[in-house]
Amino acid sequence: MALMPYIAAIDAGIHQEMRRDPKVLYFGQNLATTENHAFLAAYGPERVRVTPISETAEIGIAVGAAMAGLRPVVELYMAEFMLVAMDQVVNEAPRMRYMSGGQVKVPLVLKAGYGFTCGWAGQHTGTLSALFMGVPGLKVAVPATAADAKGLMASAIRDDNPVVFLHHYLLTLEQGEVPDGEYLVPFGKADVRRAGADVTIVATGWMVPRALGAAQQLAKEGIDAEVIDPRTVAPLDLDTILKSVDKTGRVVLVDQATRHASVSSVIAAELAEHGFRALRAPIIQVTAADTTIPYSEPLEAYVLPDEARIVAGVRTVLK
Amino acid sequence: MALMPYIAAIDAGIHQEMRRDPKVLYFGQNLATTENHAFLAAYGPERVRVTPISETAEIGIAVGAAMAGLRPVVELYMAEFMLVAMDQVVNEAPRMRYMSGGQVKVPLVLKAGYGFTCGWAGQHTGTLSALFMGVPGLKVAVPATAADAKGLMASAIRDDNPVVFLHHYLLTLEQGEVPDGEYLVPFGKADVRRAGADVTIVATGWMVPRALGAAQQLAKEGIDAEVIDPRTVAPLDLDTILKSVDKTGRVVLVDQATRHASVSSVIAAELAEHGFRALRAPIIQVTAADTTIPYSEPLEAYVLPDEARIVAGVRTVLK
Amino acid sequence: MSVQSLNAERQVWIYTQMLRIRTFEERVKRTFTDHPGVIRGHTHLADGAEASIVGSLSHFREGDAALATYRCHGYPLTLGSDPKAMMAEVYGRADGLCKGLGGSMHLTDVKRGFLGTSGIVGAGIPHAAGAAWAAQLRKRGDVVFCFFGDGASKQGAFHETLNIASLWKLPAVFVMENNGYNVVTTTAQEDANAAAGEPLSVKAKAYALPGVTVDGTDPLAVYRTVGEAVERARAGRGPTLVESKVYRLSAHGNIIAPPGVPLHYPEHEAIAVFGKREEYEAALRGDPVPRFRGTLILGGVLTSAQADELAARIAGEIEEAVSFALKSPFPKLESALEYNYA
Amino acid sequence: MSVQSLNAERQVWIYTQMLRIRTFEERVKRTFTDHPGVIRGHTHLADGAEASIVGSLSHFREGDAALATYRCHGYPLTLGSDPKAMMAEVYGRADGLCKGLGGSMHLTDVKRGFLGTSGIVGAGIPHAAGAAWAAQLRKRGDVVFCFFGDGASKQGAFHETLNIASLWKLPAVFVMENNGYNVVTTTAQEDANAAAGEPLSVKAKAYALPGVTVDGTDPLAVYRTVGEAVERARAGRGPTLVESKVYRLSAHGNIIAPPGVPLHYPEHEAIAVFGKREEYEAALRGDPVPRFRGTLILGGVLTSAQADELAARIAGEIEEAVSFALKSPFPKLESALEYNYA
Ligand SMILES: Cc1ncc(C[n+]2csc(CCOP(=O)(O)OP(=O)(O)O)c2C)c(N)n1
Ligand SMILES: Cc1ncc(C[n+]2csc(CCOP(=O)(O)OP(=O)(O)O)c2C)c(N)n1
Ligand SMILES: [Mg+2]
Ligand SMILES: [Mg+2]
Repeated sequence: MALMPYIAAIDAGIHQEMRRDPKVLYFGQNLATTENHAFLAAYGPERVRVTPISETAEIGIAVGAAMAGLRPVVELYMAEFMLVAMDQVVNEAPRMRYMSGGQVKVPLVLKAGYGFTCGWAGQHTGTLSALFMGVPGLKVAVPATAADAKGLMASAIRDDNPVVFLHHYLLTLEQGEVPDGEYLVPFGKADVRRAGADVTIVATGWMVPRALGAAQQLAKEGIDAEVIDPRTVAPLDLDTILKSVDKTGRVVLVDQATRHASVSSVIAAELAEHGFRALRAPIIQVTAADTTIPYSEPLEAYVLPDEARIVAGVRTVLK
Repeated sequence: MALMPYIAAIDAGIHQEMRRDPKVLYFGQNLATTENHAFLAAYGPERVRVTPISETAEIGIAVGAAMAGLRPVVELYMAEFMLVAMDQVVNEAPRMRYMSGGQVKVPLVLKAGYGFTCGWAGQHTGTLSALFMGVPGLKVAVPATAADAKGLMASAIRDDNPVVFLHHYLLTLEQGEVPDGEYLVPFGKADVRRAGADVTIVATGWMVPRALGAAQQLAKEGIDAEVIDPRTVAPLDLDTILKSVDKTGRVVLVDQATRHASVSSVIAAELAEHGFRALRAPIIQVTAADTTIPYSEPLEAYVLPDEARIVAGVRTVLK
Repeated sequence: MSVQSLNAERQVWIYTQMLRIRTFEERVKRTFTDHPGVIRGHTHLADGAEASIVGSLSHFREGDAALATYRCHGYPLTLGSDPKAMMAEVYGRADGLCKGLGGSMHLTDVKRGFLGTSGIVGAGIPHAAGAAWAAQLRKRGDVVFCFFGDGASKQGAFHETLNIASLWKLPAVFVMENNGYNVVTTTAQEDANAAAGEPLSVKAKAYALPGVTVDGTDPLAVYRTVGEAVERARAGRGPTLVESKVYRLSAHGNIIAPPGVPLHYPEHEAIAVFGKREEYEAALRGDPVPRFRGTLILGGVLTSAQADELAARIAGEIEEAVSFALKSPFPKLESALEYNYA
Repeated sequence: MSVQSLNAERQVWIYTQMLRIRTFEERVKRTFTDHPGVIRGHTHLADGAEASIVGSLSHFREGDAALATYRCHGYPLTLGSDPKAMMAEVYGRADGLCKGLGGSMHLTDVKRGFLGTSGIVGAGIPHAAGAAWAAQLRKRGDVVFCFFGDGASKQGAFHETLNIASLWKLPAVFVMENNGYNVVTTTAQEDANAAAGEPLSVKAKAYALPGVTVDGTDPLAVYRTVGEAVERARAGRGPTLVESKVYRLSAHGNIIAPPGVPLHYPEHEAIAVFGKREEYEAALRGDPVPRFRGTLILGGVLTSAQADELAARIAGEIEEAVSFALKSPFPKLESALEYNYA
């Protein structure tokens, strides 16, 4: 175990796999432009390259390289930059295997930060996980801790399918204990971050610490909240959530996205079908307000979900 | 009233607005390449233009033209082609007004067909409405009848906001009665296509006739289904759906999309919060199987929602 | 293989492949009338581009790869794919090249180096560059052939990819089949170079690449031009943009219609839309397949009897493919759910 | 206004705007140390590009429009926007140009013809073309100025838009501010023309457009070159690609960090990343603002005392903007929910 920031843990996951498998590539904009770059120095210019500002080509090249047997990791910085190349993400990478009748596989990782709500305003702050989660053939990881960041990145690289790896920008410097040596976190296994009996809170990314904070507040009032972090939203570990709801009968779903573009909607819909008998209260979603993110600090805080709103959500379902 | 195919009704809506307002433009690929083209002949090359295969520029040009006071309608043919320009659709058009503090408006219509499940295989057949519906600033229309096609297109053109107008390809030649003269269908008003007391079925696009067919079948067994077509999914008329659920207590949501990329999930989530007290059974979603669409005919039919599955869904909620 | 070594046998091979493509495509087209409903969705034929396809791929060797678009029947056929499996795929059958999941637009035959196609215009161009990166790392002089249309050069993907391919000296040959049309739009209506009377190979200048234009109806000219590009790529000197001027002899594709409406191939847009019958007829007179037949016969490489025999053999081969495909069962329903994930 | 008519007054106007931009940008930068936490997110400064911005926009007339990127402070300032409202926007205040909703990256001032900016590289280029279509329809000779970086020319949006603009003869001038860097990547590392030692204006050939390269640190050279492009556009002869070579004198932007970490401007990448202090110092020696001051003084257009006085006046103006912005309240919370829909 070593204490390290989330961002270093992601790097550790990439290093782990690049050392192990010479087929892993790492490339993207504004990396490896000098020889001092850690990845370039370690693996050389054949496997580590800087690209122009050309996301469509970058991701498309990853698709082709993967089809030809390599395992590319594309550094995209911000999830929004995938939008200019969305066809490659949702209509090329995850379709090629299927349309070829299983002849090719497309193992690649699209690494992108998201949710950078600290003054980045309208175009750089989105929580886009739901855009990707419903696409057959595509997997989506959303680590909330340093350990998960390392382990999910490593698993993403080893996965034989395209993976969108979304790290939360506001967690960048959050420290966490990270297992040394080879470490993998499986896809499709939610983590019960806090066990509890009275209410189930589901959250991802930066919302996980908010949910844990809310649970702590609620504990003072004798309300025992279970906090579940799905860690990957495709595949989505519904079993763990359903099991929790069986126990608690009450759910609050937290999502930094706007409500109609949220993972929480998808989870709510699954619970409304498969967990209905256990539910003893409406499923409350705590999401961002239905707006583009404003620049100004107090306004930004105003539109985002926070501990107080999560606590309020829990109070509602306990009524 | 005149009987006309869905596709002609859309054209009628565009004509209605182009005649009325010289600021309306219509452009896209493979249209107006000869002088015989109806729109080109009627409105001239200043307002009607063919474009190269350049969706990013096409939609981006629409954004800029709208900011400069025009009302562009972009012909995109297939919804998937918007994916290469997704940034313009979800991160430019609907953000410019907000980020400018309300200085500009961006009235434009992105007209695209979807759901062409008749052998178009993996990349041309998607039901993408859910990709757009959660983006603040963007509106999304999904007409299911010829009359709605005309009226919603006209309203889309008159709307001062960017609108994604998704017409269902399989409805192209479906005939319907369409009001003559100026005709507008308001956004955010669901249509109760069949009144019923026992169960609420919500469906859009090509799923509407499937749902009505299912309702007819069920009627023979004495089951009285209400069928609601939201007509626009952003804004979404939850009131009408909630009112119906208040009455029936049971819901089946039908969506041609895959389950985790569906509008039905969003509706289910809203009902699980706001309609919970009225619900007497789990909310059943009848969606496409979680797969890229196959080419081969029986396989394609196998993965799509159909009347039988809707009927089965209703039986489940009535159990 | 250098241009010099294009011996008689190889010339006959080229003609054979051209004729196989033509015969296959004509047979596909006839399916719409002979067996209505068997082909679904959108099918795009390569008739007219045979010389370009075969002239290019005559440089293909083991380890190379090719990628293309929805207009993809010609390439795998040239590379040795089984026409039975190809036709079965076009018919959506269990024995199809892609198990009936891909259809006409998405033929793939990895064993023969045909890595795949995209139905989204331009989207396959970066895929080819990615495969070329893999080839570069293998250090065996492997090359990737990237085929796309003139219209595709108006997509951002073309621009972004050629810049990177040039920078990284990727071993790729970008063959733009300029057939003068994007569906019902002429090249001059949508391309600024064409509108200015310039060849589309001029675009290579924006990427500091060699750009050449070749008569794509002449297989030997294509053979030479693409051959130089392939040599350059194998030698590690980077990619080339080849504009290969062809004329498609069928309409863009069959009509686009919802289920229930019988599909068919309309007349070529030059006639049906622009009323320029002379343009189409001039193209027909330059039809590369009979023209190359004539060249070979005149050159004494092939006798007219041998050519007829070849045509009969190929007709039989393709007829067999049709019978095979028609007899092949539909895939098992559950197979629709396989292959989403590896 | 033709080049001849650039009288003394107009030259002084150009210098004044250049100095206002410089002073504004330096003041913005100082906010990071003087008032930590007041500026959030990512701020990009235009210092170094003043001559290019003002030389270009000196041709701007009523009815014209300009669009740019996140590096957008210079344009509205030149076009007459109130620096108080601009600074208030950068500080996220209620009196901001965009009511605090947009911030530094998204300055917009429609009244002055500054239609907007996109923070997505390349995305604003088609917006400008769209505005140019509107200008074309108005038939009043209006022109649209489209500003973007060298890096943006690697986006598909650049390629697609220039082709259409050329085809449609849109009245637009595409000014590429080539500052040699995309963040920490040099142009030669990401651009095939640059890697081959060619100017980036060569790219215009792919669109059958005039492409010219100009020294963007010389306001009179920019004035002339952009002037010709503007005349061409006003006359209905179509767009021009102008590569304006500048050097940004600050780092790409302030550091990127989560909340809680104090933001600051790092050293320029030439020094901080590449260790090429000479490159940076050479650029500093060529700094367009003092250089143009020298030109004007030497040319007798301005005395040194007048220049000092001007500097003092401008310093006061910008200081006032800072005080105003600091005093401006935060927007009302509910205003965060307005303006999503018209
Ligand atoms: C991004 C995108 N836009 C539009 C289409 C629709 N489309 C399919 S083929 C085609 C024409 C392509 O023309 P070209 O590249 O010249 O190839 P050709 O068909 O002539 O061989 C178009 C517009 C598409 N498939 N993808
Ligand atoms: C599509 C996209 N990709 C990446 C980025 C991140 N990014 C912001 S500015 C920038 C550099 C742009 O360089 P250039 O166009 O030369 O403009 P400059 O900043 O030098 O003025 C990058 C890569 C972005 N905003 N959008
Ligand atoms: Mg073509
Ligand atoms: Mg730059």
